Amino acid sequence: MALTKEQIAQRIARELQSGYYVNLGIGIPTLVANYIPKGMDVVLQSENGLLGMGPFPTEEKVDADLINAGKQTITILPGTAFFDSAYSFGMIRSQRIDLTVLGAMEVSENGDIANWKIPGKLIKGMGGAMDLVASARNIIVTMMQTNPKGESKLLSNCSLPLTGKKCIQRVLTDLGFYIIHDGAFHLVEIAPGVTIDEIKAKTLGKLVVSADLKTIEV
Amino acid sequence: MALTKEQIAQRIARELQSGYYVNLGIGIPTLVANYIPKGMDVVLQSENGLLGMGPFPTEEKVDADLINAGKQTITILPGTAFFDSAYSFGMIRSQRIDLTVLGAMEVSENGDIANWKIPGKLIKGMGGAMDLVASARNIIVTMMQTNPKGESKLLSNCSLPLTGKKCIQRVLTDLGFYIIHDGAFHLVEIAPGVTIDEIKAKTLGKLVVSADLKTIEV
Amino acid sequence: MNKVVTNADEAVKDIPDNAVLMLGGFGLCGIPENSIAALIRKGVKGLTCISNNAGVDDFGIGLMLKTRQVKKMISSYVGENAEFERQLLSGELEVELIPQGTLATRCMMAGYGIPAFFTPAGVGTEIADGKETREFDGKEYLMEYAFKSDFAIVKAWKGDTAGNLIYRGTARNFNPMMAMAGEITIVEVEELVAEGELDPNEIHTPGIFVNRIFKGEKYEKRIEQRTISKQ
Amino acid sequence: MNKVVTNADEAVKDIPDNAVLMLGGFGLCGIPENSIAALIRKGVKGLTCISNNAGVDDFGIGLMLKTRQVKKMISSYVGENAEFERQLLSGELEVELIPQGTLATRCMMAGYGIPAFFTPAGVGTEIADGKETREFDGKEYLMEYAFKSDFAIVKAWKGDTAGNLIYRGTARNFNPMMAMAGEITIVEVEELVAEGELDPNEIHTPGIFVNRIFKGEKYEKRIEQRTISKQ
Repeated sequence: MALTKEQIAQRIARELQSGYYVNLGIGIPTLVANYIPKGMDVVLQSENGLLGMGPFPTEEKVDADLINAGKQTITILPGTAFFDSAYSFGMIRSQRIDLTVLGAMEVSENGDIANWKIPGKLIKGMGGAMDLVASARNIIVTMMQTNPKGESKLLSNCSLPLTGKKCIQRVLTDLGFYIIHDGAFHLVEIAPGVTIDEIKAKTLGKLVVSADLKTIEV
Repeated sequence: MALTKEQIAQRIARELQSGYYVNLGIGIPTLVANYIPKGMDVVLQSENGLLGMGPFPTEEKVDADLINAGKQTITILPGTAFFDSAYSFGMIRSQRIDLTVLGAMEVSENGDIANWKIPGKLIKGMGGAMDLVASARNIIVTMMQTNPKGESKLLSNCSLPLTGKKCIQRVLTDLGFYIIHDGAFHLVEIAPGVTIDEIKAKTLGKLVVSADLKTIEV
Repeated sequence: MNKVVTNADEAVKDIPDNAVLMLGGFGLCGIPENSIAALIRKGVKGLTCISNNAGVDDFGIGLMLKTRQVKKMISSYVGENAEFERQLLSGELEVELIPQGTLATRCMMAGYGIPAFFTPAGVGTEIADGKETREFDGKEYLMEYAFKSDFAIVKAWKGDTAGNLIYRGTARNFNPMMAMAGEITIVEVEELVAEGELDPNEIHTPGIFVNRIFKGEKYEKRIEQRTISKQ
Repeated sequence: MNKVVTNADEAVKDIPDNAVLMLGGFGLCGIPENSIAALIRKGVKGLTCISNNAGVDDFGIGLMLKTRQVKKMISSYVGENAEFERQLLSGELEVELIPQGTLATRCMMAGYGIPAFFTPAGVGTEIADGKETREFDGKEYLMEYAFKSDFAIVKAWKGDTAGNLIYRGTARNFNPMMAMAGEITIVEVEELVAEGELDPNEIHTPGIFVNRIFKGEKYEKRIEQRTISKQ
């Protein structure tokens, strides 16, 4: 069985460590916040200018001056700090973020990523994605393994315009967890009930199945 | 009669305009603060991190966390803002300071300035002088026209290591006020009682006496 | 040092057609609402707007798109705006997309008097086309330039008459860098106080960067994605 | 997020001989007094110190010069220190002088992840020797690099247990940039409070840059040039 979005978020949450500063992108990555283990000290950064993001507000606590990078209303936690956008990307570029989680349209076997532009479709912009992928040293890309047409999103070369080049080392899809090195997707964990044949059929880039392949606990 | 240090400071103060942000260097430039016309709105910047510097404190108001770039204890005025050193030199480089006044050891006829280092003597460092001379668009250099040995400090070429190249347009000495352009010191104002012969004798760089030479009012 | 002007119309009155403007805000958060309204009343045309986003159809810069006052947007993300899409597809509007960190830093560097700097954002992508690249410590970087702008229009929370500013929450975003980067900087605030009322330790933007300041008549503070907690 | 260590000795205990340190402060204002005392107790040697000044004979970095712990100073101004002069003239001490704005900006760029930038300071002087120059808009600039340092040691006024910092007055100076630039950042504060006690709008340095924080045992806050008004 392919992982659900919630199961993907849960698996990523297991990568968290106490003391981590984390940047979660829009979409599935945002869900990771729901699975931070109780008592674990993790601080969420939002690149529009805060550290210490809390949950969405109740109706009474909505404040137009408090939003996240997805423009959603949010709350803050004790210890929050606000700063400007240049400072925010300063801390991103100087690699103070311990874990960055973001979505993608395509990832290639050499770590290229495409997630901002589809030729022929309306372009909305890259936002902070190019800064994040070029700067962060610990990124997990999360996405479905195939697009709605059933085509693999793990490719030899990205077909879409790149967001970043040779910058992705880890990809978690609904089917498996891959480490990218030496020009190949190394499958290190597989979703329960998914077969290696299915993985092979849905991976266009070079695939290496790890000798000690584990099953993702759900 | 050559101008006194106080008269030099008074003459410079006549260059102030309401609304000016001003950076005054150590020595004679500091005295300019004493001659800001009453009611004129001038804000003093100190490059160690404040705008809105006030007079020296009374004994009871001394605060170790409030010093100027000369490391002297100071007070602040209503409207003061503190900032860090990088930000401070940011505003200097982006030319927000309307007038910068600093001392010098030598100035050359093409606007070079030397004021930080004497070979063979102990070097203390340039502090913020190189940033200031390279950045400010409106600088007045003030100094005695000759050194203690009676040698001119207005030269064809500086003999001392430079602080900045081709960056000085105006020099006020105890003898005269000079505008530097086209490779010459243009004497535009002369101290009362000083003769052009004395100026000539004490200027080694190319000298042009302005057609409408004025006497400095003291 | 009195930088106060009577209102938004006074503040923007000399902005000419074809000016390059910086406009603060992230989404609809921390945008200079009153100045945008004044620009629309003034009807100035052919504007180039450097702003992280382009507003929504009926708020923010979106209002200036509707009135066809904008020739070019320089932004990192321009979704959520149907009129924008229409003008872009019809060729009425030019758009230059820039990574968000690069956009913020190019504003900052203008304020810091640094003409160019190096960033890894966009290396190996179409953003790098025609740009100088350079390796430092084995990593590749692009050379990017400080922005130039004729006017920066920003929104702060509190300001004093000398132009010292304090921002609030995530409404800070691009405002402090843009405030430093305008040839002329115009600021609107929710609260305008006398010099000496703001704690000098708490000031985010010193007045030296501010040319004009006024208290905005009213703030709608539209929320783009009102998201409420389930419990 | 708890970054608190018990005291200065604990905070500096793993600083090895020959480390590159950044030390905050301008003159004797805003210097990490307690950490300097701990470095002297520890007796670590061969240090390279990036600091705007080198203290005076009996305070600040001057104390570490007396104990011969400093191999090299990287500063903008090093006057007011007789022992410093002696060591410099005898060749025991190396000194690299850097324009103050360049020094501050090289610290800042380290924190901003920008490896190199352009500044006009020092063009045409001996500071430019061996450096790349480049013209932008008809003006010449030097290319300067971000600093690297093993430890940054800074002093703030108030801090919380998560390392969020607020500075006071002109004791801010180099501290905020250095706090961003250390491979490990050590902070001493006059007041240490719980998370949530500091207003998030007023924080100058967010805790993400801080590795260790402690409350300094005592602050002498020596004044270098006590200057009193005549009236």
